Amino acid sequence: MELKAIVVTGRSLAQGRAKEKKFTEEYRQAVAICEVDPDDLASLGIQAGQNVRLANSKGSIVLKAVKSSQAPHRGIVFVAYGPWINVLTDSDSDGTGMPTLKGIEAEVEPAPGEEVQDLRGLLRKNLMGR
Amino acid sequence: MNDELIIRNGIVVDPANDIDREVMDIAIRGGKIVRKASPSAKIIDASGMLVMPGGVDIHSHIAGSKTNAARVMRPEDHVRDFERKTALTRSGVGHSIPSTFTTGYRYARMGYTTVIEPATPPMKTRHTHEELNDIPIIDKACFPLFGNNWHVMEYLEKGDVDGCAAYIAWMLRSTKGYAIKIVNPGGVEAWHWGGNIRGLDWEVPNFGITPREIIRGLCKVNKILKLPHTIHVHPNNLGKPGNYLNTIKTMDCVKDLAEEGRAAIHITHCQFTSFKGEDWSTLRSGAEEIANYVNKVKHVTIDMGQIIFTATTTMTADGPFEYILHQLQGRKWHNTDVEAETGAGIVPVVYKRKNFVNTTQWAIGLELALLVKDPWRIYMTTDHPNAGPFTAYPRVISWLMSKKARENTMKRLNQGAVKKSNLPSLDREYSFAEMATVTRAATARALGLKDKGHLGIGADADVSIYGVNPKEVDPSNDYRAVRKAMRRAAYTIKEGEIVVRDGEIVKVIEGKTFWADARVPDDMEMKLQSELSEKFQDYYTIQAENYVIAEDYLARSAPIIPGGTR
Amino acid sequence: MKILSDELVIKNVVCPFCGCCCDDLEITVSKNSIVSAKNACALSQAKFGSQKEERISTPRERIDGKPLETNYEKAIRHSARILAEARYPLLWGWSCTSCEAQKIGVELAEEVGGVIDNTTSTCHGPGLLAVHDIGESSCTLGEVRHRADLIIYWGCNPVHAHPRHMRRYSVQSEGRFRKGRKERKMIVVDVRNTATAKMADEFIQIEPNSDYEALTAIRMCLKGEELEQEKIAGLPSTRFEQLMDELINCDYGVIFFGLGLTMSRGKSRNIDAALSLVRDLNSKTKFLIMPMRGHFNVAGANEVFAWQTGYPFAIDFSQGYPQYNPGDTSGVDIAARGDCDAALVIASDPISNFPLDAAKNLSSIPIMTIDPHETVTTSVSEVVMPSTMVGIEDEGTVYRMDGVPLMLKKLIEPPEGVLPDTEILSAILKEVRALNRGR
Amino acid sequence: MTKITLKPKRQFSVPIEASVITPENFAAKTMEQIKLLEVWDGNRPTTLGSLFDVSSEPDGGDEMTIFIEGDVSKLRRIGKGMRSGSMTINGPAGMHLGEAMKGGTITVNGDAGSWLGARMRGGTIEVSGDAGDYVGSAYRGSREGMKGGQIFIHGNAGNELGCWMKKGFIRIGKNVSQLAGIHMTDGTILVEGDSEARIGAQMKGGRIVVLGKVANVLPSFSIEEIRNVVRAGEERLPGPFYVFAGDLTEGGEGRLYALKEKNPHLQFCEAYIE
Repeated sequence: MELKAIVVTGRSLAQGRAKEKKFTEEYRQAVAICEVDPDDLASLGIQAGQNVRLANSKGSIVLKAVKSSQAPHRGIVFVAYGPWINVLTDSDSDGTGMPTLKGIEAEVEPAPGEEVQDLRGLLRKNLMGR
Repeated sequence: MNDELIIRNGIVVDPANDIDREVMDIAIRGGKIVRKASPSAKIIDASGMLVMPGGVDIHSHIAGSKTNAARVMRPEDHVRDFERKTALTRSGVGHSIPSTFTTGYRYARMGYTTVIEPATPPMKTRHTHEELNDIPIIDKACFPLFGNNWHVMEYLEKGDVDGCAAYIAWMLRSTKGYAIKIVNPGGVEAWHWGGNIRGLDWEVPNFGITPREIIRGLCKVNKILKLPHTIHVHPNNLGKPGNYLNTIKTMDCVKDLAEEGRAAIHITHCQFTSFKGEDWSTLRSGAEEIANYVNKVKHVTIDMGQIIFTATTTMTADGPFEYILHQLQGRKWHNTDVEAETGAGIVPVVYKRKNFVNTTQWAIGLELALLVKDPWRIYMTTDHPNAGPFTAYPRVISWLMSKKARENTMKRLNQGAVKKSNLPSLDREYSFAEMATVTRAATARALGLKDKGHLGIGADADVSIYGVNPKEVDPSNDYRAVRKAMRRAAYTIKEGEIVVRDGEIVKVIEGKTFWADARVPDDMEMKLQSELSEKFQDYYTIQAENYVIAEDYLARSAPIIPGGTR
Repeated sequence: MKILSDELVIKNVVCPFCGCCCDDLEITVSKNSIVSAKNACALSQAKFGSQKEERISTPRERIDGKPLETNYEKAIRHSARILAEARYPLLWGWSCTSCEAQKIGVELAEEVGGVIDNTTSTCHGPGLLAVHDIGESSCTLGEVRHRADLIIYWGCNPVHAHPRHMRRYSVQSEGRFRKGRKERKMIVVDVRNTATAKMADEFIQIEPNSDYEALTAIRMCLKGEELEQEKIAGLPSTRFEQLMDELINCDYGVIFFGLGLTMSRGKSRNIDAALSLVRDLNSKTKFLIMPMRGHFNVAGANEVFAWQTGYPFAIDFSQGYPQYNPGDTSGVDIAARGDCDAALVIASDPISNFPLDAAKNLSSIPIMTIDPHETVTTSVSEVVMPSTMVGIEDEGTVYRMDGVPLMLKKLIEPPEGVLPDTEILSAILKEVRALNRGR
Repeated sequence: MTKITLKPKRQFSVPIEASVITPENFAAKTMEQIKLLEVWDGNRPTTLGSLFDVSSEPDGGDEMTIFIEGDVSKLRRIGKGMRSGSMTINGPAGMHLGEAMKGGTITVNGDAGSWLGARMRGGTIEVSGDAGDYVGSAYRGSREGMKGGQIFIHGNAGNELGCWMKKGFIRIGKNVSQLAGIHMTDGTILVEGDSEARIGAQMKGGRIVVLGKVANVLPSFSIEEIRNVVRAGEERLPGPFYVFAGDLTEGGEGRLYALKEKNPHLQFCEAYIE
């Protein structure tokens, strides 16, 4: 199953609390997750806590799917600001200085057996290409 | 090092000391004017040049939250007028809302050495001081706004003038403010609900007090605290046709409070409150009526608020006025209401020569300056940037000193308005002494700055020297020569340091910030503190401790002790 | 201030986390560490807690590509050399430090002929672009507390991002003319049913990227025009007629807006529509609008930049005077185009916060980073200089989201030998000056 | 007159301020003087000659002509305020090309950056490829957008094309991104391809013609009529077109023309035609 979704990024309490300690597991748990509408979880055929892959023309990234507490918002997945979701965001600012960080189109699919990368792994892969 | 300086053979105009175009030497030591300097003193040859005290601007919006909000709202104002970094000076932008460094440089280049920011929201005055700290060379001070302050209105409504005095003293100390500013008394509080106050005896919503009572009360407070300046008033109805009557009532309402021969109230940018007529189409000048009143009494001083024909920015604590201006002109509009205290509005304007209203306004400012007989009670301002940028002062001076200059300008204005104005019939032309009075001597005296605005022994060595010979030049005909000289001082000397030479900055020093260290007897102070501890948190979203600005926050603090030494 | 070893309670402390700058915190300090923070929200608690976590202990500089421990003197000289040689350096961050540091930053940017930009360009910058066109009807937060009977949160989630905003300044606060929650109506407009939306009297859920249409629909109703489209922003057009009635029938309304407007499709024009709506509403009733500024001193960065240069962010000094054009002179665009050849980063983590392509370009040029904590950016920096945490280990001026200036306090001593941003920046400036004179 | 040719000596890395490159600045100058004209390589003032091989040859025309051969995508403000003559850029051109241009012609064989023809007053700009955002726009905070002249873009154009446009003609061969014609007060925009959302947003006046699909029409536009022929610049374009009045939140003096056959999703509007 696959879901055409709109990704909304933003501040979450957990992300805000952990943003001064980026290399901790606490930060990864706060930022490397995506909040999915329960019905969308069902249609993807996965349980909360399982991993999903988000992909668009910019790139692709594995995150842990959790049940959204802010539902209903079918077709919208929420991911806290951070280096994981920025693999998918677009630096084109439309001439305003502001990249497009909300309302990003992406495809979501179950990623059984795929790992959520830790931050150092993510950097190695995306910045150093290793 | 030798800090001595002799300005030799200058032609000195120093009205405060009755010196009118006398060739003499001025000696300077330790930043002060002294009787004599040693032979080793540095010499400035000022032969054939005009020597005056440094300029003192009594009303110019150069710093603080609303000035900065205007900068943010108007990139298009700055983009064509910028200054590059040099080895000595910082870069910046102009035109009507210059950045802080540029503000200091441009005043100094014109020979100005003291400038007053006339409206600071007390709660945001830490911001005002941050900007004043960043304005180089010139000395500064700021006037906190009190005309719509909740504590003030409540004390005065109860008739507790002493309580109000204790509060104002605490506020001046806490914000490092210099004088009591009143803007549209009660009207700004009404505006916080979308309303306004249109008369001296209207009641302020929810406060059971009138503008008259606010102005009288603060005038009494000013006396109790012996503050160096009078109350500084922007009346109700500013910018409204017919408002001149309210302006006269406002001046008259404190007549009985005046001490013999001393001013009790200053009406600022009087041009904007000297309108006759029922509406914009029937607008006439009320300058004659205003001037007749001022000439008749002793307790009033005013400044011009002279219109300049250019694109500029209006900014005032008079929120309702700016909203009306926005509706009239459809230009962009900024508004900020400040809790329990005041507000601010900002609208860009263009004063157009061919515009009936603008031409009438231009005439009113000059009529006031020419019809008020005593130059010690009328001061030159453009209410920068409301009526025009301060950089236009040399042009205003040429209009004051030359009928020909006025006529040449009038040719290009709205003739309908010119015909209805009596400016063409006014022949008065300011002498150099009068010009020096309205730009320096009188403003310093009105502000109670004893060491400013004159060149007597012991005065601050703030001196401006211009490349024009006041004995030879005839300003009436050759006003262009005077204007040119005034734009770029040959020398500006600040506290004995040469900061400008040939119109260019040659040294950057830090100016002082004056504030009134006002105090009341201990019992009054204790009563105030208990009242504040009750009310402050109910009124404000910040703590009293965080409201107070420490003296070391000012780059160069210069407290003035009201009524002299304590 | 000398910190005693026994317990000490410091009152009226200003919080160095979000734009609320709550100034009523009571911090208890013992043996030079913070043991409790009374009145602090969850975010604030975490910030004070982070004082001991993932701190950078000593400066680092890369020698032959390897990050090695060094001292400040070497790190500062290394940074100054790169900045002085750079032809288009970017000086990025500034929103989580004091105005005192920001001032030195502007002077440094001028001296090196670089571009200085603060994180405004990636938070409420689009709002400022709209202010350039429309202006803004706003107020200090106490005005809302005293007077507002209608409060709208649009595209923001204060429960998560500004936890004490509602209690101190808006719906739940007690003011002179409004006695708390029951005397106010709260409306939330968002694409999700957020924790904030759940507290509202009315929640208006719109489709993503349709804020501009929603605001335009309300403006249409205000003008008395008929809405021809049946559905707008995913809602029946009649909903906007109702909403307009609620707006004009309040005595004192305010809109607080967040990044839901600035970051989604339309960006600055979403704010343009919101500012225009509020402006027009003032012909019917009193109405104001305020951005929910995020970092505790991003508003201060705008103020300092504006009074020193005329412009609030994205300032290009490359030709010796301030030039301003976000989209051209703004951080993300410069990084994405690969225009800059060196970067100074302070109190920010662009490698983490920028879209990947921009982050990649940045990480390919020498970055000098000043920060108290290890960040993604420090891990790829040429030079890393640890700094004190302003508001905890150092004092300084900040501006609340409504432009009210406040003083951060020094509560405890910084880690041994760690310098404040102001000293590090001054030292770099001094070094760059010397190099430029030598040139 | 003469034909001057500029060839970049190297691949440029940082932005280059090149507003001196106009026919006026080159006219009546020797090659040596032209080579000494000041440009900024990032924050370093340098000379045109240090960045470009400059050559000249006489040509028959009576106007000064400039040819730029190569990638000048890092150059800012080429042709700023130019009044006459012609300039041809064979390669990608940078931002602010033809800013405040008053006359003459600029031809780009390649793409052009953002702010193309911003504050333009007269003359002609033609771009064979795509253009960026804010084509023909005003400076931040100003209401003075493009006031005259014409811009032809054969490819696509970005956001906020014609922002605060006051007069003149912009023609887009392919598609425009969102918010084309934002705040425009007069002048004409012709889009031969499709338009993204929010076209004509807050327009007070002027005309926008779209020959392709209009992603959506704002709620602040109202259908007026269906017209068979629409004039744009010199051309008479065959319809039928839906004609919308807008932006009604700003007075609604502007007109948006959308080709009927390409916009079936707008059919619902026909119900509102009196």
